[in-house]
Amino acid sequence: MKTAEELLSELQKALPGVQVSLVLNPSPSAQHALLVAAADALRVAFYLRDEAGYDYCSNATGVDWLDREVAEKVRTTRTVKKDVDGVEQEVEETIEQTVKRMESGYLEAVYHLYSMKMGPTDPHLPMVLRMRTENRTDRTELPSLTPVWRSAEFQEREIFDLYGIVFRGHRDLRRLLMWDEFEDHPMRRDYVDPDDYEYEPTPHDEVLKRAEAHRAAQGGAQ
Amino acid sequence: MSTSAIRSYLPPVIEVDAENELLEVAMGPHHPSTHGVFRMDVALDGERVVRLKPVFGYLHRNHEKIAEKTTYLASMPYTDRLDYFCSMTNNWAYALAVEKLAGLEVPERAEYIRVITAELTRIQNHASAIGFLMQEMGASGTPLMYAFREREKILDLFEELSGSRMMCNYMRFGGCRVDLPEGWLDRVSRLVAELPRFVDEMEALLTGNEILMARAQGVGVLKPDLAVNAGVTGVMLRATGVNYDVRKVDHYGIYDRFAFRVPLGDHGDIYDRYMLRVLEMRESIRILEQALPQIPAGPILDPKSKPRGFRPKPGEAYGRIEAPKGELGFYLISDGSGNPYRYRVRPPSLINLTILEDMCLGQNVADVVLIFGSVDIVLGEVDR
Amino acid sequence: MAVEPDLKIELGKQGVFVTTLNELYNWGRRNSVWPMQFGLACCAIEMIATTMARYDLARFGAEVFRPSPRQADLMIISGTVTKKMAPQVVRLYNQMAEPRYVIAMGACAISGGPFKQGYNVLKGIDRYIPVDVHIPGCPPRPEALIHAFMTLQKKIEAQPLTGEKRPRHLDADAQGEFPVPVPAAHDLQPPVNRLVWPLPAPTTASEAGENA
Amino acid sequence: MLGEGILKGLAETAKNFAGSFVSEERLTTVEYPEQRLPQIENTRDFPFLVYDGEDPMAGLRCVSCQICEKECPPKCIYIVKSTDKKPDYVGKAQFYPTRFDIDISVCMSCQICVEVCPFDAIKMDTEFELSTSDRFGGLILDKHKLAKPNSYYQKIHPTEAAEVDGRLEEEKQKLEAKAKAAAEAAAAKAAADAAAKNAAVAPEGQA
Repeated sequence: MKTAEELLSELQKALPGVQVSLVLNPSPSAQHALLVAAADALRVAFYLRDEAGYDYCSNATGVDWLDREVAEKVRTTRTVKKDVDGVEQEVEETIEQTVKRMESGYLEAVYHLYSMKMGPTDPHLPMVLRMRTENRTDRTELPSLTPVWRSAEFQEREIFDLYGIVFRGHRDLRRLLMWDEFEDHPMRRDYVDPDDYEYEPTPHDEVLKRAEAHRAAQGGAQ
Repeated sequence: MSTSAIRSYLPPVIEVDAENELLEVAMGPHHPSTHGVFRMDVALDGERVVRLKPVFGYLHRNHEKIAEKTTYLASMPYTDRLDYFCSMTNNWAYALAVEKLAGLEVPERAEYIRVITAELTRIQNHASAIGFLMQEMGASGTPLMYAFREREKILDLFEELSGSRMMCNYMRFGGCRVDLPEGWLDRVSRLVAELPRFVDEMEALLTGNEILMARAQGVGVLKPDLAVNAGVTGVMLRATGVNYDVRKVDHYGIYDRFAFRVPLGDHGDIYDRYMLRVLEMRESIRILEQALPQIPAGPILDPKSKPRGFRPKPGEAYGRIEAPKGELGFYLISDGSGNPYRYRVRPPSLINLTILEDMCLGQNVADVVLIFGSVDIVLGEVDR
Repeated sequence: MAVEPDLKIELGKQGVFVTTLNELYNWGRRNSVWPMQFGLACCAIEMIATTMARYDLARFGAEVFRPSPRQADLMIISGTVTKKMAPQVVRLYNQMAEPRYVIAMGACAISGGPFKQGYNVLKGIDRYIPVDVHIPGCPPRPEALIHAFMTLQKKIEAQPLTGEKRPRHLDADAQGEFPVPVPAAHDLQPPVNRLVWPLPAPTTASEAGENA
Repeated sequence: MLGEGILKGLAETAKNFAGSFVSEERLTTVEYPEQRLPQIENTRDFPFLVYDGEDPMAGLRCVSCQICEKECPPKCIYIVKSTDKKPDYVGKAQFYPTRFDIDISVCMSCQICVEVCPFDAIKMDTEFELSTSDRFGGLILDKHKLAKPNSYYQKIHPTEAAEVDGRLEEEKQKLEAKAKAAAEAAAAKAAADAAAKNAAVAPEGQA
């Protein structure tokens, strides 16, 4: 079985111009991933299925990455005039600054691929394929990989239902788990669930807060 | 990209005479044969199924959302309630994923205990699955009664070990919760010695039965290439003849140490699936016979594992095992805090249903119930 | 008129059996409670186990699980009621003929149980339909279901045929149809049926707002 | 021959039916409530609080550390910590719960509260006959209903209880030994101090 790095170079050779990059996984599992641009995803997926042998897509799921503030240390080098041993000299100085910036969040679709025809190999790591949407609100389209692996059919519907990623080219993209009239995407991390905190005999933490908020909303009488 | 390679695997469209009026039937969510709260919207042309849409979500209990709001350990009892027939294998799959994520080692004794409990789980799951399938075929009672009689014996052993009949909550990250109670292994050995007789009895009752053959052979046929592409796993996949068993492929646990075969089917129909379940029970008994005398003494938990304040380093892991229903996987993303950032269950039951429509189209409506029953699903896992 | 219990036992010893219409009627009812064949989740498996060889619910006259709500007297709500399923459960209950009884089996059916913080889980079916017996447990053992069954039988036995406490099927004014909740954009509408589920008095300090 | 398989199956059923008249092991039914299955030692149902001694409230082992409340997966435990302290079974002043409620209509019997409790104060009960028609009163157990004596614990889980008792006894002895050692040290120190004082005083006296 090829490692993610080998596969990356193979992909770049076989499909010139595709935007694929490596996402390293620092945990002991060492399951590294390939991040593929949405526009190239179908080409890469067909290559993986038909040429690289990944005929089995085991798992497809969504992940929600919120907007977050990243603090980065930026090194800038500049030339300053300084007094060295009584003589004014031009010295290069490096200053480290912490710069905060907002990184916009995105939704991610993750596919875990295996090969059935290659049979037992050791170690049997999954090939992880990732795609990212542009943002979390209005540009949440990704190409559907159901034409490549049918097993993604229900799982992509589930991602659409719970995360709100719209899969272009899916043959039947409807909500899978929630009812059709439902409007939210409940697995998103900023989802607030409906207020039914009427009777909470043993509340604490989050539940306590919600129960108190509920009581306040009901006028505090009940 | 070679153009010939672009093959998609979509269900066929059944041609219907324009004059025929289609009958739309909603089977479920309360239907005597749907294994719980599952719905199929079926369109019928006479007796023939021309369209079938499964509807899910009637048991969507937000397992993943709850798990992301709580600690790693607190999700362990929830995994029991995924596939509520097989809590031991669910525990194992989750523990395996966390062990991969955090790099924990499992002591040898715990590995043996895991194999023993998992194979017992497989036996009782397959026995019950056959019982329910026969129930749907109209064999009211008897096969299911026999299956549950044996199941009770296995549940007694689980209760002795873990304290609960169904919701064992027994495995921990890096091992198991408690050591075996005294005399437990002897009682398992005694049961394992009795089990072949039970399987023989089941086979005498069913395998040669003409009604079963007439209704099951050649019905609900699944082709191997479609099965692979649709991610079908477990008995469903092997009944089509594809040799893929995660126990053999992934070398997880200590399955390498035991000699056992992977039974394969030929036709991919309901009868093959029934037969494979029987054969897998026999193989499980073989594994148990080998594992029971070998079990070593020693610790049962990795000393690095702790119940409170468990925080794996950032990263992600996908761990999977061969559960009785198919490949059960857990995908975890850690952000270094005490709660998983993403917690995902790869439910074999849901993905095995992808091809339900393909199998049912063109068949009689009475067979839909049977085909559905042969997939062997549990709604707790389908909807989570 | 009712016969004194002591006299009844004494007469019974001498081979004379006395009964009242009320007792006879309730005896018949309590020994032929037919449950609906209706399983929701994990508890349904324990419910099936109860009807199987080892526990044998048939000993209580309840082995006939009816697939149709029209023929059933008892609804055992065995498992998690999700918000997607709740309208169907209420509809099935409405379709049952009086006298009808409900057992909420297991934590999920009573209160949402371990899944109660889920966005799609109803926090107890008693928000929409009246429940007669609650069985705690996750899942309750088969014996616990049998115990609940006996509790229900006692309840049926104690029902008078006339008066204030008479069963609903003998009360022409009793509520028959229960409103079926409608799935809406964020939650079920209405979230609770106030007629069946009066808000209980606060039981803990924080609920009463004492130490908030 | 067509029908052979069916006949074979029927013969199997008949064998089971006839066998149930002669063979004990084929009689699987346990006629609850008259008969009961033998109590399995590890069985767990709902948690209870262990107390030592006679008085349930004074003898509670719980020191209201609220770990179980935090770790409980479905969050069904509710504890209010006391503001004052009372002596525990070894005489050490500890907080106690003024309120300890468990909502058994939510409890999933997972035993995690027992696992994380550092004081062996909460254990699993085996009582399951709890069905009730009282939704709001019957299913919330307060600390009076939860408190059960150690002897009850020893009765339902003998092996586990023996181990716990042994451990607690050991700890108690360790503490006592420590206290004794501390007392001895203090006494010795006092004696030494006194001796030193005497020694310091003595020369003066002599002088």
